[in-house]
Amino acid sequence: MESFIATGLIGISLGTQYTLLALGFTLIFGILGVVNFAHGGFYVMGGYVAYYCNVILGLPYPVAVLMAMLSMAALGWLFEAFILERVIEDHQATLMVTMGFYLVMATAILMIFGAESPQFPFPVTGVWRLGGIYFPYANMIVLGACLAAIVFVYWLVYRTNIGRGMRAMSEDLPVASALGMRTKALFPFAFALATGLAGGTGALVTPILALAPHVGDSVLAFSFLTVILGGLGSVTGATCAAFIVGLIEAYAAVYLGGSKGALTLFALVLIILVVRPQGLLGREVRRS
Amino acid sequence: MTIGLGRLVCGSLLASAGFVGAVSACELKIGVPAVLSGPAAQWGIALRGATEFVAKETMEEKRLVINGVACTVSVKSIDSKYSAEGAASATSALAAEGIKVIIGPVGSPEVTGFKPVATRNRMVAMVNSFAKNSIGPEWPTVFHIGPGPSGWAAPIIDVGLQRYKFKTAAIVAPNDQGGTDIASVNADIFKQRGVTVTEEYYQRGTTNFAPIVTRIMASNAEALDLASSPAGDAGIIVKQIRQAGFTGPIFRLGGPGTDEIARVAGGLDILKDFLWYEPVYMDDNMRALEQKYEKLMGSVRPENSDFFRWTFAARMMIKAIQAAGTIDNAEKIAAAMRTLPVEDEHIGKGYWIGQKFFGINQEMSYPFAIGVIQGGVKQPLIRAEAVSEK
Amino acid sequence: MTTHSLSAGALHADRIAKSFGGLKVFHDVSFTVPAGGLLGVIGPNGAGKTTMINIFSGRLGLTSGQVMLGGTRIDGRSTFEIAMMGLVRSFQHTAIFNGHSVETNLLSALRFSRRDRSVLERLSPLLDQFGLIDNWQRNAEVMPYGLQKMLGLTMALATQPNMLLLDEPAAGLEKSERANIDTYVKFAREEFGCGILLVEHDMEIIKRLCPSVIVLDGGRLIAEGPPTDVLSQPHVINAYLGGSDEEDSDVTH
Amino acid sequence: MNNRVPKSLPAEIRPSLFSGHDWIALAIVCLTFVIPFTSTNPQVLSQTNLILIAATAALGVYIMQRLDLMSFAVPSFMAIGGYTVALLSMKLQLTDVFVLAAAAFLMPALCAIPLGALILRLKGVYFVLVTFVLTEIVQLLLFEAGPITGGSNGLVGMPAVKIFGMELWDNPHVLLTTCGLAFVSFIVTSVFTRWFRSEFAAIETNDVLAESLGLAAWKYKAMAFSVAAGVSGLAGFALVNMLLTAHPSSFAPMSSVNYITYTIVGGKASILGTLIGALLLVSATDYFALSGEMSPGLFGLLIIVVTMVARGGVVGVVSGLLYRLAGQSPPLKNGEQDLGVNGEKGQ
Repeated sequence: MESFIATGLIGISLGTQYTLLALGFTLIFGILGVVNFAHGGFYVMGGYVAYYCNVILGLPYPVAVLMAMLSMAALGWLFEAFILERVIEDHQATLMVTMGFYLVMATAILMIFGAESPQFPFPVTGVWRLGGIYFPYANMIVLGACLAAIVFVYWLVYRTNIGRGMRAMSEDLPVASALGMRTKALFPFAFALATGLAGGTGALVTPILALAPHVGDSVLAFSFLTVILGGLGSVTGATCAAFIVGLIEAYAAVYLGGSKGALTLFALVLIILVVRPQGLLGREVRRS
Repeated sequence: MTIGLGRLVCGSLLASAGFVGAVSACELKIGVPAVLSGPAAQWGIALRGATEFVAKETMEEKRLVINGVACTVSVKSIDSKYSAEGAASATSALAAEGIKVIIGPVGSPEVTGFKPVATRNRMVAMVNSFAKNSIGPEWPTVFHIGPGPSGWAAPIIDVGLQRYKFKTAAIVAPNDQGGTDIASVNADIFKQRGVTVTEEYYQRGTTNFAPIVTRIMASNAEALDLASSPAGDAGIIVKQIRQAGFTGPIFRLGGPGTDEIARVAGGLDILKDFLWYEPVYMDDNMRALEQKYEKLMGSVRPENSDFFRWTFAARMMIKAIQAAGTIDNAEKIAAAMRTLPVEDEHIGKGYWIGQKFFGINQEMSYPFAIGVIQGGVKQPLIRAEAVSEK
Repeated sequence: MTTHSLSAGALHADRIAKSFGGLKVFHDVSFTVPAGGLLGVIGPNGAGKTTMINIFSGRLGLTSGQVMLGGTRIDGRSTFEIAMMGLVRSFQHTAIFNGHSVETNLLSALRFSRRDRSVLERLSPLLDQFGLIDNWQRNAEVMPYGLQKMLGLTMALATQPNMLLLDEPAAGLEKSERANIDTYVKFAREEFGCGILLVEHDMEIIKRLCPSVIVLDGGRLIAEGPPTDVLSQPHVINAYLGGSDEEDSDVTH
Repeated sequence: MNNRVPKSLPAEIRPSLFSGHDWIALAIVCLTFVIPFTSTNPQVLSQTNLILIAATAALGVYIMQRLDLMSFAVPSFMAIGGYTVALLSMKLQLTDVFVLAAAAFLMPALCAIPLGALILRLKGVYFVLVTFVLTEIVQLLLFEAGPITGGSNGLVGMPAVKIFGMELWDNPHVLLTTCGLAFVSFIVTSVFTRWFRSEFAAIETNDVLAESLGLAAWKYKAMAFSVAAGVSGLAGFALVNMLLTAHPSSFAPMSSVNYITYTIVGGKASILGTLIGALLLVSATDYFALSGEMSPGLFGLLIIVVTMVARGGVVGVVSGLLYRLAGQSPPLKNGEQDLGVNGEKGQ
């Protein structure tokens, strides 16, 4: 029973991490119709920016996280406005461009920071324990940040004019532009919002796990899984799916073994896609 | 297309022209298929650094003289991408330049892709990889720079058993060749010593090891072996298993990288009780070698301590070439190598081994060291004698 | 196969009902289009007209009831099967193969329905009149909307159907172009003996062409008969006045 | 208006089966047969080998592009083909190249049928994602099915393949095998895609319309998926034959990105684009590998630049230029990229 609860807690921590990643990924897909292959790159780079600010420059950790978010938002804004925007009509071209950009980012990190992991500890250590059940304080903080991010994204998407504009665009771009929405300004903004989230996630999660140039690869695969499961473009779906993925991964890995966990997860997602292609909470398949 | 083909043909003509020129002037070109990108890049960087250093050393000190002419030595390194076909294509590219002498590659999949191509192109090579079939009678010109855990896991486990009491152990490794080969060897050695072992494998690319840690905790293991898990992964595993309340000793019977593991885990305190295989015993000799590198190359040596083993391997190759008196006949160089004693100016004497494990006596065995961290404090390395099969 | 086939016969909807989730869009609607006959369908937006065409053409399944084409039950079959049985639809918005010439478009229609080029010869007066021959090698996508629409309709006819489902053929056409629809419908009936179910908003066209219409409102059949009679019935007028503003959309749901 | 003389139907022009691009591509693949007999340079041999394998694998992407589907499943089917060959030659001592090639084609093609039934209903991004997940699953299965696939060690030590009882073992022979497999794949792909080009073009541009005209779209999708799988299987055979090893790392999920890149960067409109893309990018990868750590970044930069500058791929841009030089307008697309013509749709 204890290990069952412990596994549940692990699943929840995994879920928070995946939520933070999937929120940005799904925003970009929902609004721009773009599958962002570079998402993992923004995550890793956010981690390195935070590391640089916190460890090398000695800034306080929260400032470092903020810097990571802002710098990744800025980079995302530039990437969208100057590169992605030019091919936004053609979904295959956007795929190629984001894949290319990921390779460039990963290489840049490798060249600047080297291949080996630097020491980037989370400022809060310590673990809450109850018998065999434990939950590191760091994970609690990330859980808090995750909730804050969810609330923020909901507020932004459903309660502000910008959000209404973004949603209108995701429903019907020509109509939105006809209604005078400044799509050219909103696209980079939406993209920057998502990459900022990814950067912030990197800053929060890499000190708990590990920071190395290549850790973005698996982030991409899990963002894919989560978003497929939740339904592309659905914020609520992504949030639920992230926790489902986290829990399944945790329980499958604990009770079936490490590599079987991944297999279970992939197989499950494949089945869901076949049975319900729009995901758990997805809308009708978006015209792409 | 025609332009592309033209480029290829021209390139190859130029390459072969260069090769023809090379013979008369004695220009040795050493090929280095090294992983330079992705998670394993640090291994390749150590390999490349060592080979470049030995090339420069050989020239500066005129160590390679054939027919009275001091040879120039250059290094050509190509990214082998830690995959079978990456290594195969890198090796073919090296072959195209007429290169016959190879140092590398590092990883199991690379060596798998490398060997058929090297054999087809008659190359002599010093490879790494802990795979069970890294070398073998099928590949007579392929040598191994040093034993895998089959050679050194036993003495390290013995040190661990002296210091800590444990009857059960868990081994964690990635579920690919580089992981399973080593974990199974380690498991056998633990079992020989009466320790009950559970093996846990994870998918490469896993970022959060909490579920695997929970499994290990549930198995009531008293000791943990990280085997060949990449340093980054191993660091997270250590961090998370200590958070989960694991207090036993941790072994790292799969290669160097302790510094990186400590950085990722969050410091020596977290490692607490930790034992690992260190390729070399850091003594004055080794520090002299480090200084020599700095003086010659103008920078600090690559961080990964496999640098040392690659240096010994490259020097051995140069000696074999010198003894064979040819820079391009792989069979002759290999034959000469087999007759040479295993010895290096900095580390001293070693042995040829491998007959028992691989069926061919082409593995260099040098003294190594056992690293120990006890109670979060780094202890002096324990010098271990070279493993011998005699 | 004979072109004036009577064996394939009439299109008969028998108490068809359809709901999406809890939302019922059809309540036991029944009617018949006789072989070679012409029935108009009118109704306010959101009455379920396009949904009905989607059901007949096999894009949507039924909740209850059945659809018969001649003696064969067709609901639940796939679109191409139904098309091969002689029931072909047109689309409300331009439905052509973008980026291909007029010729390629028409040849594709022939190829997919396994007809030969002789059908094209028979269609040539129509093609000429619509101005499609003048644009024979032109990229259909960049032609004026009216031409694209007529091309789409002609493609449906090129498959030599027994029964045509026309989904608002006049929508989006200029007043001057609407006469083409009359020509088309007459040609299809006279030359090919085609039965037609004509969904249309343009009452002038309905009055000109249809001997008989049915009126749908909120998924119910509320009236049927000759257009002039039906349109003067008070509850039909009410339905139109009180009809929802929702666009009757082409979406599958 | 009605008084004018009625126009009659223009005469039918029967288009030839192959377009100019097809002929050029086939001729180039055919020409590679010369290389094993004239060159002994390992670099030329290996490079040609890699390019042909890459091009053959990318054909799997090309075929699915005819249906406007972007497939990440190529490595899965390559793995099925490659492992089939390795198992047949190691366990059953079947080494005849024709038998092995037939098996390498048929096995993946058969596996594709049930899979296709499951996933071909998906379109657009969903198809992309599901094929990506499929590749991940196949990769995991290769590891987990140890007794058959050799698990993480792969299957090592295949005997050399034979043609009419003659062993094909050295570098030129290996290339010869690859040339043969590539040639067969290019012929199969071009005949298949051109034979059914109206069907594919119709499904690509408007599958709903095509079905309403009586086209059984699923049949063509299933066929295309199956043939794409078969061709990928042949590429898997060539790769395994080159390495003499069937190893999971040869079929890594991320390698699908490469095959897609070859097709798109070369120009997805014609089979020539796939070949040119493979040629350019494999050469570029090889060239970049010399810059060590920088190589993935340079490759990424190249992808971005080509995608931004050369819409329609290298072949699309070059043939567009040639047409302009010749003062003609380019022919209507046969599945060529739609650059988004808006504003003509009325409403």
